[in-house]
Amino acid sequence: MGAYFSEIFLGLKSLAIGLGITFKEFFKPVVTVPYPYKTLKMSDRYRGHIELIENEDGKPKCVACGMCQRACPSGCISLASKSVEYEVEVKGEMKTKKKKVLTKYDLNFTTCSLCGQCVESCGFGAITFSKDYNLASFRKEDFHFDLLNRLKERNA
Amino acid sequence: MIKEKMIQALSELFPDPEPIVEEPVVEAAEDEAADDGKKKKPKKKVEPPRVNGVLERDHAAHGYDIDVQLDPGELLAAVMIIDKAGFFIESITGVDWIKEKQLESVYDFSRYDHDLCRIVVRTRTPRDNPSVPTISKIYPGASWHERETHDFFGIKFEGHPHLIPLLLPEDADFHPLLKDFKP
Amino acid sequence: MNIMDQVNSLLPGFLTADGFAGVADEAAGIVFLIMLATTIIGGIIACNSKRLVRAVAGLALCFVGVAAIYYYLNSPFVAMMQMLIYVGAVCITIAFAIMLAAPEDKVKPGPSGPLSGPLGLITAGLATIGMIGLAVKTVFPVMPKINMGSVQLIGVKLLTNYSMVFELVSIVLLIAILGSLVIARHGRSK
Amino acid sequence: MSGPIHIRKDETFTLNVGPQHPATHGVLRVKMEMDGEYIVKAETVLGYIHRMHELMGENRTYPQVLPNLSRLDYLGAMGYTHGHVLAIERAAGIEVPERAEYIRAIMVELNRISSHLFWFGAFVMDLGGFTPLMYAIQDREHILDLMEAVTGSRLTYCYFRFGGLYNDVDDDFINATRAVIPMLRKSLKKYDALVTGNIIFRKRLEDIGPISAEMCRKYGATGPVARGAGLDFDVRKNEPYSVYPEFDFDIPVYHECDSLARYKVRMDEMEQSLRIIEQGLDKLPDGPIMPKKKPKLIKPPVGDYYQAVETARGSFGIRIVSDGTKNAYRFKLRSPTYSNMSLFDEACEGMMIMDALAMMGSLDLVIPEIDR
Amino acid sequence: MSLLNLHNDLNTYLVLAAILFGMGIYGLVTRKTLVGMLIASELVLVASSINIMAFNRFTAPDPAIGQIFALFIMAIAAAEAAIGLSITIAVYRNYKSVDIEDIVDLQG
Amino acid sequence: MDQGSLQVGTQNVPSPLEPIPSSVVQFAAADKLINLGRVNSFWPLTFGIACCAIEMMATGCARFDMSRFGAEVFRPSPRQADLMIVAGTVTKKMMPGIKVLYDQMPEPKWVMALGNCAISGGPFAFEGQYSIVLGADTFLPVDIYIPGCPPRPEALLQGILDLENKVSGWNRWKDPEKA
Amino acid sequence: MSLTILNAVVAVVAAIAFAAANAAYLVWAERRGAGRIQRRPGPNVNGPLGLLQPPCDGIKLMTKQLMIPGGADKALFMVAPVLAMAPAIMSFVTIPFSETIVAHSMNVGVLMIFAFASLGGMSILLAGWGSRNKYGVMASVRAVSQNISYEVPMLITVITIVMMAGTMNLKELVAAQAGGIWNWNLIPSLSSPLMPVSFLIFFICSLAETNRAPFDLGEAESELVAGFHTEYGSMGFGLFFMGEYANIVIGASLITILFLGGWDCPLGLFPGVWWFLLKIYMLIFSFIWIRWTFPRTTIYGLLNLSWKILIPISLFNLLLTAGLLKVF
Repeated sequence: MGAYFSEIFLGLKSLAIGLGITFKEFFKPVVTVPYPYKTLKMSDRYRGHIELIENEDGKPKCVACGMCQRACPSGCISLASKSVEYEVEVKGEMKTKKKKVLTKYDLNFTTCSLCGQCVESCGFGAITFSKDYNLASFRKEDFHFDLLNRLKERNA
Repeated sequence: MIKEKMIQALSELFPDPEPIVEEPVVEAAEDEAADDGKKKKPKKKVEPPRVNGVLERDHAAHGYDIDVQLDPGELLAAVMIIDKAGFFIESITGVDWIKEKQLESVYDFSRYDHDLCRIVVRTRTPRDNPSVPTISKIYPGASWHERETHDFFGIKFEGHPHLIPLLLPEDADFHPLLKDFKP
Repeated sequence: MNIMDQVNSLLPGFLTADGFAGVADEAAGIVFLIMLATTIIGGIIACNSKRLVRAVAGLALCFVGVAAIYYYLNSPFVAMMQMLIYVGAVCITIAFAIMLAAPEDKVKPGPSGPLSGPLGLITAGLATIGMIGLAVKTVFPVMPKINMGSVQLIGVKLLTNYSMVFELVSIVLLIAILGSLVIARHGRSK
Repeated sequence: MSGPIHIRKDETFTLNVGPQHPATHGVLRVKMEMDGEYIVKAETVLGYIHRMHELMGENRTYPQVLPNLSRLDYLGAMGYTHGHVLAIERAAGIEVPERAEYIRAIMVELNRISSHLFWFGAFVMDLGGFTPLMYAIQDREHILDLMEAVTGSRLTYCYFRFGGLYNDVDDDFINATRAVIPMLRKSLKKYDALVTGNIIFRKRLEDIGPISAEMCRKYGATGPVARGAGLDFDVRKNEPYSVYPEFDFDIPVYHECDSLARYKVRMDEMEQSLRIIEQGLDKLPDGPIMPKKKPKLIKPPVGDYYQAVETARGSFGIRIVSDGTKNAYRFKLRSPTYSNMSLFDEACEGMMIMDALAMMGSLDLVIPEIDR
Repeated sequence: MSLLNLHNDLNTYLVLAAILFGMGIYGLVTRKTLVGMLIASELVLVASSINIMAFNRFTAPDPAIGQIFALFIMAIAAAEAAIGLSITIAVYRNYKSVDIEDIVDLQG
Repeated sequence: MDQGSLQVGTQNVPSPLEPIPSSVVQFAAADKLINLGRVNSFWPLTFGIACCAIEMMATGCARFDMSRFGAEVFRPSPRQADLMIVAGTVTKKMMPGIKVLYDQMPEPKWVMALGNCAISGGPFAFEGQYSIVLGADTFLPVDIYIPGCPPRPEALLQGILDLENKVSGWNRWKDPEKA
Repeated sequence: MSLTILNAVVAVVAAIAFAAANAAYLVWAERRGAGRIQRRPGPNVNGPLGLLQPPCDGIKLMTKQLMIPGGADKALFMVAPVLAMAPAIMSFVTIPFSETIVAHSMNVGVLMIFAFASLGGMSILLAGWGSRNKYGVMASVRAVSQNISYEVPMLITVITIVMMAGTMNLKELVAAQAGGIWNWNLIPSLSSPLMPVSFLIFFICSLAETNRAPFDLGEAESELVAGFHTEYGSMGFGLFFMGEYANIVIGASLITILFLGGWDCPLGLFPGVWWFLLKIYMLIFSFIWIRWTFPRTTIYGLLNLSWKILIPISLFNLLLTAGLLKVF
């Protein structure tokens, strides 16, 4: 009989403790970040989709070596390049040299897994993570990024 | 130590002389290779064909202690010994040795106590008619592992009560982890 | 204080009239007719529906109507008990039994099917007509309404004049509970 | 043993729990043969989120598989990646700098806490209490913030590399972590008062869902399930790896074998993980986070390698059969929940459905990890 | 007599009770399952209750007796329902049917 | 998003931008009111498949709090849900189930593909893959896509805001930076 | 037609309006309250304080497609939600909000509320069975067995109070408690020292009767998907929702009338009806508070609580009160 009543009493006490905790929480300030009225700042290392980095004269740093393409686990990077001859002054005389120039750098963001291996594998520091975090669209084609174009738009 | 005891007990399954094979030379060489950096010795890749028997392995290099290879017929006896010694079943899987035209099913057993000992039991069956006795009567937990192995490799576990696809769709008739699998 | 009084006075005053007590006779008649219809429709569903669950629903409807009719017979207490016991207990028990015992409604015609319908109709019809005739033909000495049915009186009578019956009924109920437990309780031994 | 369900004609009916059901935490289906509220027989049907990680492991090079391991178990991603990198490092013989190992351990333990917090919330939600989930996820957000600042993502980190780490931690992280630890301790006390002591909660878990030690052994259950059955088994102690021998921590073991024991094991584990993190932050040595010679192309020598680690859900094993090329010949993932879930069919027989689902919650399921 | 004044007439109630009684009889005859018959018998009981209540209201000198009777009938009906249903369930357990024609063992 | 983007879709399924099934009342003002009512109470189906479901739950919880837009009432039963959030990889074994769930939802209903897996199979679309469906839009009329692996909770909220805009043409909030 | 009919019609319409408005805004209050307990704002952007949220939900629910699952019993499926809503509204008719504000004061008012409440069980059963869903049937069986077993201690407690007051009229019950806070039934008196326990029992029972957490087994989301209204979408679901909240208001009113002195004001600052409303909304807040604090009980835990704890204690209280009433 004693156990019966003590169980009831202890049970009620535990319920009261629980109610007390939630009651205290009731008066604490809310922790919500009211997106879109207020937004969080993305950390420096935040990994969004990748972006090309430009060099001093606004051209992409990329030399089209294709390392990122090979490192990518899901094959979402496709790039194309063409050889461009250019003249450079070496020891006073003009020489023509060949150089690969990036003509296309497409990112199919819909298969990307954001692992960051492309950025890591790039020996030239030509790509970086963007800070875009709130993408949404009605068409999935919107996520096939033409990074060269984006670079141009950014510079413009 | 449980390791010695188990080697003793499992060796009795192999009445042939010299059940405990020395660790193959190639393994040692590999360990050295691993030790002194990343120099590869591709010529040493040819491993002598494994014979049935009990093999003691270095835990630090391989992650397990005893490596038993046996015929499918001896499997149940070996598993019973392991069961009696208080091991738990860790996993069952298969390997497709397409060059040797064999399918290997691999059983991992380990212990709950601090006497570290992981036993790997392997058995090979011909690739065209793979069939291994089920151990789900001894370890009920093997049931799912065997079904999964059946899914992926098509190894038939004789006597399994419910050998239908587990992870694949219920009407699946393909075995994706076979090396000649094309979707 | 004053403001609150004013706000209070803004509350709809018509709510304060003491409800149905003053409702005109016509309205009471209309409601009575509706309830009569409810009872009969409920009864028809209850005895005619192919699906048993619908029959129970009809029975519940019928009982609600009967409760209203009791209300018109000056006994709100019995009316409420009718709802509480018949709808809240008996109907739900029957529905439970249907769920337990007849997972699928069987609509198969039985071997004695073709005759039992007309036969039943004739029997029931004869009984009904006979009773109606009897009721209408006989002249009952109608006495004037005495009171609106007092709960207190029922209580007093139950515990004085009819206390023996009261006790017997409680014993019957007790035995019924025990008996049904004994009959129905077996099986799940886990 | 899960046999086929033969439908008996009398009084039982089949109930399909799942594939979409709030209690299954994903897409798991349990075919239950019910007698009223009692389960006569249950058969689990898997494969609704089977994505074939093992075949991917064979088709892709070793580094390319790295992101997969985070998708395997999205709640405790670090622990699984840890197993993978340790296995490859064992196979290919790559040395790991000490600092990297310490950071790995800290990260894994942080992730273990966040995983347990999520489990705690989801478990109480299974039992019908919604508010603890909110508190737990709010606490988890603090941990995710810490980890996001270092790794750059919230859930699927892909932070470990063969031989080291993707990038180093800074003082901000260390200070922030030190600040979060006392806050988490306080929260754990709050959960204890709010949930563990609650009479309704205890009534629902005490002596419910018994899983004995013998049953664990027969089914190969590990992790908190085994520890709740009185088995003192934790890969971190039994088969020490990484820098865990350097830490002083206890393995919580309960002998009651019921759902409450499994619950308590996890709650105590969070406390122990906090201890490990504190020690790790104290002991964190200076130095590089990648070996001097960064391994470029990983080709482990021919052989068969196994590595077990203790993840948030139990002993995760990874078997790599290498043929000396840059792809694995066989890439086997031994996931702990797979074994833990396999005993559900037998354990839930004769239970009421709500108790069975509470027991399922106490197994801490992550379905993609079962289906792989 | 006005339609709206029906509720002040004893005959209304008696006719209603007769109709309900008839329905109950009809149900009892035509229903083939135990539960269905139980439902029908509840109708019969309710019909008799209405009769008693009506006489109580219109003819009895003491308006409490009829109500007490109605209450007793309710109690009996509840007991009947409980017993009847437990029998139904017991029968169902043994015969896997509540169809009265399947319960042949009771035919002696 | 203007209606002009209707023609650009490349999927075989009927375009997700079909007009919402109109109700009994056809008047423009009433329609507008109804649409406003609908967009302010998207009740999502409790339906998580994989990783993205965790972020979906995180969105529902205190820090991001979907409930501000009246969208936190996660209904476990498809009959009461308006918005199906396909959060995770869709496998071939699961696809019929999702289709059934979608069919069980009463009109009007919307589908959101959350995460790369639901958009196109994501990182699991590789050579030799036999098990997954390459995107939820192969069998469902997806209304809005949210990329990421997994997307951040803010992205999910942004998706809901965009969907509100799409359904009712009403803008809850204009980004002052973009304006 | 006379004015009195108008009165009756207006009374019923007012009851419906009151019930509907309460149901809608209690949902809002519940969501906001839950949000606060969980340290988030809850629906707050639709209109000031999110007050436009209930109309939005209502519009949406009303304009959703009406779906009747295949194999369902159409008639029962359609009738059940109405049956859930109607008795709740009928019960409002007899609840006195103050001395004067009552639609119809019955001398068996308490009984009437219980009689109509018992119809609710029928509606749940029909909903579960009619929708032909296994989860629905299981949930409805659970909910009904719960309702029945909690009606017993509830009625016993009510009998105790009726015994003390000597009336079943709700108005008179309140009048018996008039005259100050020490006269309330909540406060133990000489003839009934266990009244706070009775209050607790009645409170628990009304939680269970209204299918509120922690007794919401009928719609246990984590086990039975959505319980008996699994198959209900659009307005059918809306009606169930409204019925549930209307029942909550009735439960709170009944507690107020039986234990907290109805419109009796402890301080007398403002008129009775406001006190009444204040009391019931305080009680409703505690319902919400409890719901968002506790996990759900099991079905057997629930029945054990009723049969092993609540019924014996309430019976003991009944006997004790009866004895003490004779003595004093």
